[in-house]
Amino acid sequence: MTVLYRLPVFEGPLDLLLHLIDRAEIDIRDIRISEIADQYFEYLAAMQEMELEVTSEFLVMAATLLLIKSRELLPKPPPPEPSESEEGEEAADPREELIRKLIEYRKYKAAAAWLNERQRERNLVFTREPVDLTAFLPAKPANPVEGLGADDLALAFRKAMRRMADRTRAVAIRRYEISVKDRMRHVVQALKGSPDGRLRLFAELLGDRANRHEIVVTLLALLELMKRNWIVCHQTRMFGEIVVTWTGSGEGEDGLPDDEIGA
Amino acid sequence: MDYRTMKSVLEGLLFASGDEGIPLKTAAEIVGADPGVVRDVLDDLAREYVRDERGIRVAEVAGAYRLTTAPEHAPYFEKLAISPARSALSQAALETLAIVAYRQPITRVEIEEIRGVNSDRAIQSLLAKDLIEEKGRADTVGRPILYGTTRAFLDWFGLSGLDQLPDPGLYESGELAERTRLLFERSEERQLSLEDLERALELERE
Amino acid sequence: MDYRTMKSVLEGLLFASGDEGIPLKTAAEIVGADPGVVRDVLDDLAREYVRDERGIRVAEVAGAYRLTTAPEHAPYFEKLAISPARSALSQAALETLAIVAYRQPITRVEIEEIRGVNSDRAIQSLLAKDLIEEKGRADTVGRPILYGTTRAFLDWFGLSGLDQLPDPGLYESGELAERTRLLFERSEERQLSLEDLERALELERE
Repeated sequence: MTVLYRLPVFEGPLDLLLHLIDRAEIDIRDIRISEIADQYFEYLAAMQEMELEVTSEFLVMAATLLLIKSRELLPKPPPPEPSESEEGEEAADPREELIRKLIEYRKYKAAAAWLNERQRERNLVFTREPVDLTAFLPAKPANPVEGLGADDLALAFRKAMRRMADRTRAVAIRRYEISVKDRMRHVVQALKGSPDGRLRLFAELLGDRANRHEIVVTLLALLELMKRNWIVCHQTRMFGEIVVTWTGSGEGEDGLPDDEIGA
Repeated sequence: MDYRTMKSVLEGLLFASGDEGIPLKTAAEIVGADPGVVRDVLDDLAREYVRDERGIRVAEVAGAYRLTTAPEHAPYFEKLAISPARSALSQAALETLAIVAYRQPITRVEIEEIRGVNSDRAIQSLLAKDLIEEKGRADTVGRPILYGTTRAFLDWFGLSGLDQLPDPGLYESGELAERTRLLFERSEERQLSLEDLERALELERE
Repeated sequence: MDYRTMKSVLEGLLFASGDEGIPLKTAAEIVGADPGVVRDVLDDLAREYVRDERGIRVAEVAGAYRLTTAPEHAPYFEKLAISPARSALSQAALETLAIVAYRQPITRVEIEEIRGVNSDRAIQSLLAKDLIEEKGRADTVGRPILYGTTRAFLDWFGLSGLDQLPDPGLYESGELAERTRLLFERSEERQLSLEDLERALELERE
């Protein structure tokens, strides 16, 4: 088998198995399940080497293939006497189960490809907001929230928040302009120069126009400083203002890390 | 680009640029033509709409071109405005109303930060329906308007007060990001001043 | 109302409804005509847009008619950056969404059984994008949450309704089943029976 320089990312063990079977298409007559199993194991080994995630699902599949492979190595038992227990035996055949799963999975993989094509087409067209028709409304409108209850508000709010949380995560990864090290230095300076004597509110350290990622960097800086015991933070109640106090240590030191603190 | 293609592209641009419209200069840049030529094409399109008795019109307002409805069809838009599907809140309006209800008083910019999209239209429609109202101005740069829900909002939803709004269940869903954000938001509000803190500490000592 | 006026009014109604679209029934009520007739007029309008190489199109999405730009003009709109570009869904999300679309209502465990892999993250991301939603709970042990697709799902893929999804039987090309079976049969053939083995051993002894 050829060495894999670039491993495609598979959506689970079924995806990988399908790929191997599809690839074997040309020489179907010469391929044995044991060879497919061997290739599967090679993939797993390569994935581990490249430190890709090998989840437990991949290992379960490996065990199933191993079971099938080991059966092949053993001599076939004499054909069983036709009996009523046939059904139970069939259910226990790992191959039948695997075939069924592969076929089912392939079906939805094809459906996903179809959806992907629709998505691409849909992204080619643009719409516009509805025209403002408030000018056409009668003076006294009927119940503007007909059919809606307070629970719909809660649901709509939750949805909006979830979407925002999702967006926020994506943004936090992309942008990284202020270094944690610089912010640590800035925090220490701000505490030293504090007229309140080594005390600062977290919000003060942020300033008025801090954006989310500045807030995150500041928080990381505080955590690092806390770890070094240069500062102490406390809150008087849940969600209350965070009070940052300089402990006095680290004075004169410039022992700030030279390399960026990972985030 | 031939004349016919340009007319077609311009029609689409006018359509997609919505109520804001598209400045002549921008349109000219996009189709890569002289503004004078683009103006001629748009004038041609406007005449064509009228001549063919189409349902849309080209309008030029403050140097920007946009599409509008035909004035003679006003009676139908009145019906559309009060049709059950329309008079009900749009998804955008409902979401905006929910955000105002739970986060009031709140500025337009803050609403848009949560929704991730321009929310001007939704806010206007909620104001027109008397579900939200201005509640003064924020103490920040530009002094933006703060919005809150109205008395009518409580009446329509059958609530005796805002404290009766159901728990949106943010904590249940384990949204750590949201909780963290809430934390930051509270601290930005600077609920506690240093004096508050000192007072609190003194009280504790007593 | 004559045919020409109706077409003109309907065009205006489509335009005014924007991305929310107008359901056939609402449009029919407003122009006071039979829904079947209105559908014919709308189809006629749609054909006319294409024939005359206009810059707008009629689309039926999520059970409502609306106007969109022409797909072939997409490059011009990219320059304008009118609509916030929607990030394409990941392979994991698409697979999960396909399963939910065809099998709704469906639980997380059932989805994972089909995909053979943990799908929690894909589900969370689809919920966050409002492409799927909770549709109650299954009547089984633990009462797990049932998921189904939303109206936004139809909009995302430009589908008029769930019935537009292709018959899943189409994907079930007997070919894969055949190929997989063949594969397993081959391996079975290579498996020696006990008699084969004995015969082989005897031959060796000779």
